[in-house]
Amino acid sequence: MGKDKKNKVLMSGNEAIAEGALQAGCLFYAGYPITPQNELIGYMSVHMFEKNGVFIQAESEIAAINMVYGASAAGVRAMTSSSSPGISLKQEGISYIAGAELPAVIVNIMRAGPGLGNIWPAQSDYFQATRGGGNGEYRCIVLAPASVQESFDLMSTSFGLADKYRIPVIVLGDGMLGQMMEPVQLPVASCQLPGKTKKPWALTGCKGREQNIVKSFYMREGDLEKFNLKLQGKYAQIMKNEQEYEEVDTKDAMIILVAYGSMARIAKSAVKFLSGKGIKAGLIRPITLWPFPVKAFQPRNRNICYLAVEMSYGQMVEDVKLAVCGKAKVAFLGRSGGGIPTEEEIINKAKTLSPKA
Amino acid sequence: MGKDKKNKVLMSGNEAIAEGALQAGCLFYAGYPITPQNELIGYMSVHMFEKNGVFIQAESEIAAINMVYGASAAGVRAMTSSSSPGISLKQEGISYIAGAELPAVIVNIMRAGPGLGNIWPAQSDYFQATRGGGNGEYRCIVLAPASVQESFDLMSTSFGLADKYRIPVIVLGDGMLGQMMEPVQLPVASCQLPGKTKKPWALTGCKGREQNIVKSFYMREGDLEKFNLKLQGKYAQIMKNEQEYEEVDTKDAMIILVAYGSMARIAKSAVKFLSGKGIKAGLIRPITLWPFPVKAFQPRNRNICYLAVEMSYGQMVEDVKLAVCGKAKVAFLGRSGGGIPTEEEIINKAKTLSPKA
Amino acid sequence: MTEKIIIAGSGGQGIMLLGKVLAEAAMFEGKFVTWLPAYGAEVRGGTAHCMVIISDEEIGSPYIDKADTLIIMNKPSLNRFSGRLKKGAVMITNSSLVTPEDKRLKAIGYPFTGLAVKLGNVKVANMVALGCYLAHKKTVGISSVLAIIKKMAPAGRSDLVKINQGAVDMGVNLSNG
Amino acid sequence: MTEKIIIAGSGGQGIMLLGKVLAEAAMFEGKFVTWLPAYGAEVRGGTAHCMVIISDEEIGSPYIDKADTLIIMNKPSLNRFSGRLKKGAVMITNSSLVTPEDKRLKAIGYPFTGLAVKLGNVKVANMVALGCYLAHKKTVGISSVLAIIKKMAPAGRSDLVKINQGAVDMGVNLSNG
Amino acid sequence: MDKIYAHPKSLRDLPTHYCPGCGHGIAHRIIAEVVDELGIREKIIAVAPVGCAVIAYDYWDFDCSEAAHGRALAVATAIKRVRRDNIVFTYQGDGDLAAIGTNETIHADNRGENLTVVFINNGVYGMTGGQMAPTSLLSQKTATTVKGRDAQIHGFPLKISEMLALLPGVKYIERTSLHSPQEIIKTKRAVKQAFSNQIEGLGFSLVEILSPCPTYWGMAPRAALDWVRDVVIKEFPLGRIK
Amino acid sequence: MDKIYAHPKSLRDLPTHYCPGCGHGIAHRIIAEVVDELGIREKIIAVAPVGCAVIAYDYWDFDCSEAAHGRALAVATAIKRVRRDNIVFTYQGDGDLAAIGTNETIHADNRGENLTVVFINNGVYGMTGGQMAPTSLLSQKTATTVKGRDAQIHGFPLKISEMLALLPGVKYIERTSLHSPQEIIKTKRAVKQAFSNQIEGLGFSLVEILSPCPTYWGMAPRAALDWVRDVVIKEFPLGRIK
Amino acid sequence: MPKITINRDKCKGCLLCISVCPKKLISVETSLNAKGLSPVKFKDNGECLGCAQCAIICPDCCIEVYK
Amino acid sequence: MPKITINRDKCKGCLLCISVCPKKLISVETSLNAKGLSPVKFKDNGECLGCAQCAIICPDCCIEVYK
Ligand SMILES: Cc1ncc(C[n+]2csc(CCOP(=O)(O)OP(=O)(O)O)c2C)c(N)n1
Ligand SMILES: Cc1ncc(C[n+]2csc(CCOP(=O)(O)OP(=O)(O)O)c2C)c(N)n1
Ligand code: SF4
Ligand code: SF4
Ligand code: SF4
Ligand code: SF4
Ligand code: SF4
Ligand code: SF4
Ligand SMILES: [Mg+2]
Ligand SMILES: [Mg+2]
Repeated sequence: MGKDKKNKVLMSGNEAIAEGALQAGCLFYAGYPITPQNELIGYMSVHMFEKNGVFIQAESEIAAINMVYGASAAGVRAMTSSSSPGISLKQEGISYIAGAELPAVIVNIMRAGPGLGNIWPAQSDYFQATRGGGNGEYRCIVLAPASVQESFDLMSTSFGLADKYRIPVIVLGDGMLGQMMEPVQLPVASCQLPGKTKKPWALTGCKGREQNIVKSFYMREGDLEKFNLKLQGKYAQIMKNEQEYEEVDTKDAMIILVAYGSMARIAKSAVKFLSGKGIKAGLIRPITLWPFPVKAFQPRNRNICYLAVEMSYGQMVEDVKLAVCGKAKVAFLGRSGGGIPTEEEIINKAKTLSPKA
Repeated sequence: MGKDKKNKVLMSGNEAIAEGALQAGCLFYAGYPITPQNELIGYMSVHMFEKNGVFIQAESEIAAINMVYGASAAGVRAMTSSSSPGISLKQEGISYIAGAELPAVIVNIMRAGPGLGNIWPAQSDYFQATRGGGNGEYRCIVLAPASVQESFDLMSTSFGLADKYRIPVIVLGDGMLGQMMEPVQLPVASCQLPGKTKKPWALTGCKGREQNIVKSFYMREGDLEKFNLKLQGKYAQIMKNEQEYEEVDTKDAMIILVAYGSMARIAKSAVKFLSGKGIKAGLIRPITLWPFPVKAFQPRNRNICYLAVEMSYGQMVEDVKLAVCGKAKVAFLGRSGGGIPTEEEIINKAKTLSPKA
Repeated sequence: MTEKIIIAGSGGQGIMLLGKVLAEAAMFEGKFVTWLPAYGAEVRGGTAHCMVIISDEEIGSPYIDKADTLIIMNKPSLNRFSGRLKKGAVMITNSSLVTPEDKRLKAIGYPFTGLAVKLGNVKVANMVALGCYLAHKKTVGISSVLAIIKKMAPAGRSDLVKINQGAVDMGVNLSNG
Repeated sequence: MTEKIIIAGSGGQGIMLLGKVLAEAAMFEGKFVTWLPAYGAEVRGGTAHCMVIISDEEIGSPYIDKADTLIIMNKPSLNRFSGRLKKGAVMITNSSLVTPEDKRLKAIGYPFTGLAVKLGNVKVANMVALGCYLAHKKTVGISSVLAIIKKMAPAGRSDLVKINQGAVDMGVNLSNG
Repeated sequence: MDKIYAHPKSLRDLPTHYCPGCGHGIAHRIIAEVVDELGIREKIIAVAPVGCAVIAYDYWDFDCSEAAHGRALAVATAIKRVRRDNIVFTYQGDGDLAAIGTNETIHADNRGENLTVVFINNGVYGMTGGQMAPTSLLSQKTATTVKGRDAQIHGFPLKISEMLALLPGVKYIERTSLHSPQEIIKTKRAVKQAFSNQIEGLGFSLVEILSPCPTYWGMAPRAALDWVRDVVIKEFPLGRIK
Repeated sequence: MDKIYAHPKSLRDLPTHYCPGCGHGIAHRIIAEVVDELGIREKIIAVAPVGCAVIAYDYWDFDCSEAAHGRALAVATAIKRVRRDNIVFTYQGDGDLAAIGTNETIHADNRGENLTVVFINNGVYGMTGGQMAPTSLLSQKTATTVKGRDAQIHGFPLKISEMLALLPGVKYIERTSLHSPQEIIKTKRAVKQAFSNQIEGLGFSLVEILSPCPTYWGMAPRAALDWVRDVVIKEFPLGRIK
Repeated sequence: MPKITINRDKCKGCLLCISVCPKKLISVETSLNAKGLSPVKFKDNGECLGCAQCAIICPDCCIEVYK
Repeated sequence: MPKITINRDKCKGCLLCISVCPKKLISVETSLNAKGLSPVKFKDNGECLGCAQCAIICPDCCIEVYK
């Protein structure tokens, strides 16, 4: 951040996501209001027209995600946003987008559940985002910004990845991130603008070429399995190439916190505090939740302990366990339903875990 | 099965589920047609009226799950059924049912995806069923029958568990199980009939008591977290008490197949074949997918190998890995998109894994 | 003993019923049995098939990769399923509509459709074929099949019972006679 | 330096704006800053609050459990937030509408609303409070705040700029004078 | 001295979370009065929406269910079908009933479910901060139509009651308003009719109530009521629709 | 010798998967002919439904998108909004358009999207085995109404076209039938009108086509057409609705 | 003589009652209530008609009417 | 003289063409086509009107008409 005052704007996470999308060349947005992401749809409703893009307040989240399907099929960068209950409703649509291999960006500013729950921040839709809450064998790339600046920056990454792999990308934030304001440096340095990726598959009318079909249905025996294998190949590629994470002081750490999004901010404060107390603590902050950054968990000292910290009762921790695979201790601290593990709680838990030495 | 011819009826899995539900005292069904579970809704449309129950062909899967919410809120045993894309649409509704602590049974006769995919059998909605495809921190009990008889039998189990814990129960079958016919012994021996569980929380009109409210919304700070902790307590209870599985020849086995539902039938054939060839093979067949039967994976010989076999590219295998936690080898064989691992493929894979001895 | 049969033909030929009668008879005899239909959009355009497995032991997959017997009632079915026959296994064909050209296939052909027309109802071709099958593979007893036909018929339709039972008998006698 | 401020009052009092002006000024000075509003149905019924953190270092949670300063503009806000103050920390109160009874609380009270009315616009009570706050905690410079007020005003509304800046000045001078 | 206007029994004596001058409070009271007058408090089951009225169950003192946003009529259909002797109604906003819930609304009506619906048309999404509702007026400024609703882009104000009236399953539809005591009395009469119809088993009845949202109309409460009287009813004429 | 009735260019010369006598085949051909005649094959983008016509894209030789069951009009809305120069239409069954998709249908219409809809009303869910559709006739026997549709339980045949006609965003709605060559010619005229409207930017146009499903009506193809002529059009009268 | 009572602490000061009282008997209080809002008060000068217009329009059910 | 051609292998034998031909020039074939169905055939006896009724109603687009 530093002292560079130029081009900095105080923005909320929701606004930064919207602005980031617009600067990344998003030309279609459809959404339905829901707290805590209303500033996002609000921002889009004003600024999309300035870009000559299309903004639609849809009649429902389901209509919105299927509109995104349509706009993307027609070849433009398209997105929707919502919060947890609304994202649940989009699951079939997301599955179709994955099945039709369409690029699309879906923003989930998570709130606490289950059901209507409340509007407070939470990270309880991790499983849904990373393992597909919809039907069938598909994945979405899942990105988790931890600051307003990163919320802005990751939008161009999202659209870039979506186009590159023809895959739905989920940006997973939470109510705190969506609502809070921070300074943001605009515009993004290297913007993966559209046009880089050609879209010969898009529906544009068949002038001068064969018919294009966008679909997820495979009628003939064997075809769907073949297609599924193709998808799996793509996913393997993404797992290999696209893991992103931030590491803080992990080198000599005996206790490594693992946290993403808003939660990671608090975990980082805790790490600083612990280090100050002479406890060798570090942090792994997954930026891609799928592919999960298993790379970051390459074998370390067997005596170290990972402490997954979540605004949930333990979802990402499963990925940590799967990555560590019994080769180190994995502990967990979490709260949900609007509760957020505090810096103090993290510090206390970490203290009980760090090997006496 | 044996030689007892009495009361045996040749039924499809879909019909057996419907009949099982009716015999378990289900008095409300709402559904929307989708292959391969149409015989289920068809059966209900005919036979529910004979029981003076309510059958509604809903305008959509979403309406259906919310009708189930309503009927259950009013105190009757209620269910819906669908197949994968339709189940995706029900995710918000299931989350609400979990959040309102309502008993309900949801049948998913899985088909291959993603998107429209096709109507062939698959097991690719395991993650969705076991980890909640909907928003928030909730669980459903998930039961996976492997035969038509068991499809029938588990319906009374399902309604019993749903009432006992006030929780949604998912019965997870696949197109093969739903479509195939086998002999079924009627009626079920010990039927967990309704009426056993009192429902003082049900909406019946407030005559002679305080107002009842069925809801998942918690407005005041702290209340939702408290409620979430209560749910977690319930889930811990269920994990402790309700794990169900079948074990075949696991005692001395050096290779243990893990498979559920239709897949387990084929795996069982493979185990028989392998044993015949002198390879010490066994099978763990989870009947409850959540709670996953971790009990069945208590420490064994470190040299054994678990082989998870699925009609998917690897979903249940994560639960196997989490249960085994690095203490034994875990291998995987899977096909999806309509492809089903054959007995031969399983045998070949198992042979490559079984320790040479 | 495990017997895996694929039965295939066109929509109106009573393919599913043929399979169900066989399966019911097996159940009647206390055997393990599975019956698996083709389903869904596959059925459009008029082809139909089902798979029946009868065994003394618990049955694994109801799906048949390689069949012990094929019962083929029309030409498209031959093309689709002839590759599914185990080596040296038997194929029963409805020679009114189809005759395998590939001489390596061990086919037992009779004009089931023609014979059914003679019996006065083209729809019982399936039962003639069933009888023919039973004469070759004694998977279940003829008497069980006859009893099942009676059981499955709608009340008061003894005419249906009679013609169907007659068709089975005719099928049985084709190769016996 | 890290300063955590909770600002609370009723809907029409410009609570959010107070926080934003402060946050913008901090950003203008190159500081790290976060601003977190109360949101959603919480806002119904007329209470409003926001949380501002200003620091020389990266900021963890924007949520404030224990505040270095409270700015309390009405009575319900006092009840809700008085427990959130760090031991010995300062509370700035709008004595036109609220005066803490608990004598242990270290409260600096001035009648911001009353003073704003005197300035000719009840709505600038928030800026008077901001000035008062800045006089006590020099988290950001007064000049930065005045610049931000100018920047944030709609074009052509120099009247607004003037009265708001005047209100800040008045607030600054309350305790200075 | 007689109390001639008393707090209805079915309404708890609590402060509500609604903004000053919000029509929801009036509508809640009307329902409570009707429930008292018909003596059905112990039989009634309400289905509350997701919208500003989400916690209506905290104010009414009778059995209530929450429903997911837009699904109130699916929930109510099931409750009524399994409990024929209870009186079941939904209370829904315009977003709930006429946007996300359009499908459930139309098909419950078309099935002729013996239900009562109180439909609060305030032309805006109150709960989420004043976005456009299907019923927002042309050129109405909302959080998502800052330049005003434009038919070309956002479509027209949706007259769902008129559409529903076409369905043979529907018994009674009336549009009323809260803009004056006189209209409130008419509204109450209509609500009573809608409940009486259910008691008599006559089928689906709906009352659409034009209701002010002073907060997101950006008006003082009185001005909001005048706006209903002078402007809203031009687009949404009052009276019996079926 | 001139070919006076030829296979349209926009329709592939392939056997279809439809049952003998199914109306979908006729409707596909009509659309292909209109597309050819209007010379818009290279501009057109079709949105196919989930229903028996799910693979319509295999038959038409122009750009096509699948849409999830019921969501064709959401998909089409977006395509048209981002590609104003293309001609976009949906082809939907009665389950797709008037059951699960009711909400998308009504709101796309209400927004007055400049789209064309071909709505195949065959009174049944063909794809899934002949269950009741919203448009099934009273006392019609289906897989889920074995004793016939009963208004008390299953509701009434839904006249969604009449409902849609109320919406100001809708330009043109006509109901036609396939029961004779004459009616087929009228249907084609209507479909052409619906496309021409879009080309001229006039707004939402829908043609509801009464179409036979011999398989799930349990009738021979000819009998099914006679049934349309003698029975179905009594409930669903032909002609211009708007 | 008819009169009304106003539940001061529930009153949100929306002023709707004021706008409908034919006798202008209701006015804003200067002191705030527990909610921190300015409630309204009734002037019991014997002119009240007991017409209940005020009660009927009150969104917060603050007013009861006696006759 | 007008006439029609029938794509025998695409024909599904629905018989709709037969039902509309004013001259009764179309009839069922006894032999089956590739699909295993009984297609229809045209009697080219010079009576064909080229009215295309048969082609218009054919759901499988099997018929072309020449004049
Ligand atoms: C599935 C889902 N989508 C969106 C929301 C957010 N939401 C809550 S209420 C509401 C609309 C409120 O408008 P209306 O129904 O008109 O009620 P009002 O608040 O105006 O009374 C919305 C969009 C939600 N809770 N759930
Ligand atoms: C979400 C979802 N629900 C249900 C289905 C199953 N389904 C496929 S088509 C169809 C209805 C078909 O009826 P209709 O739209 O009338 O078309 P038709 O086949 O009659 O032409 C249904 C219910 C599905 N594919 N997806
Ligand atoms: S936002 Fe509008 S509808 Fe909601 S409580 Fe306030 S005034 Fe009422
Ligand atoms: S089932 Fe009906 S609609 Fe579907 S192809 Fe067959 S006849 Fe046509
Ligand atoms: S009852 Fe009538 S006259 Fe009396 S205060 Fe109320 S409105 Fe005024
Ligand atoms: S109408 Fe009610 S809430 Fe409004 S000012 Fe009058 S008494 Fe107070
Ligand atoms: S063109 Fe007319 S006359 Fe000739 S075969 Fe066809 S329907 Fe008959
Ligand atoms: S109408 Fe077409 S498909 Fe039907 S019988 Fe005639 S040629 Fe064959
Ligand atoms: Mg509203
Ligand atoms: Mg249909």
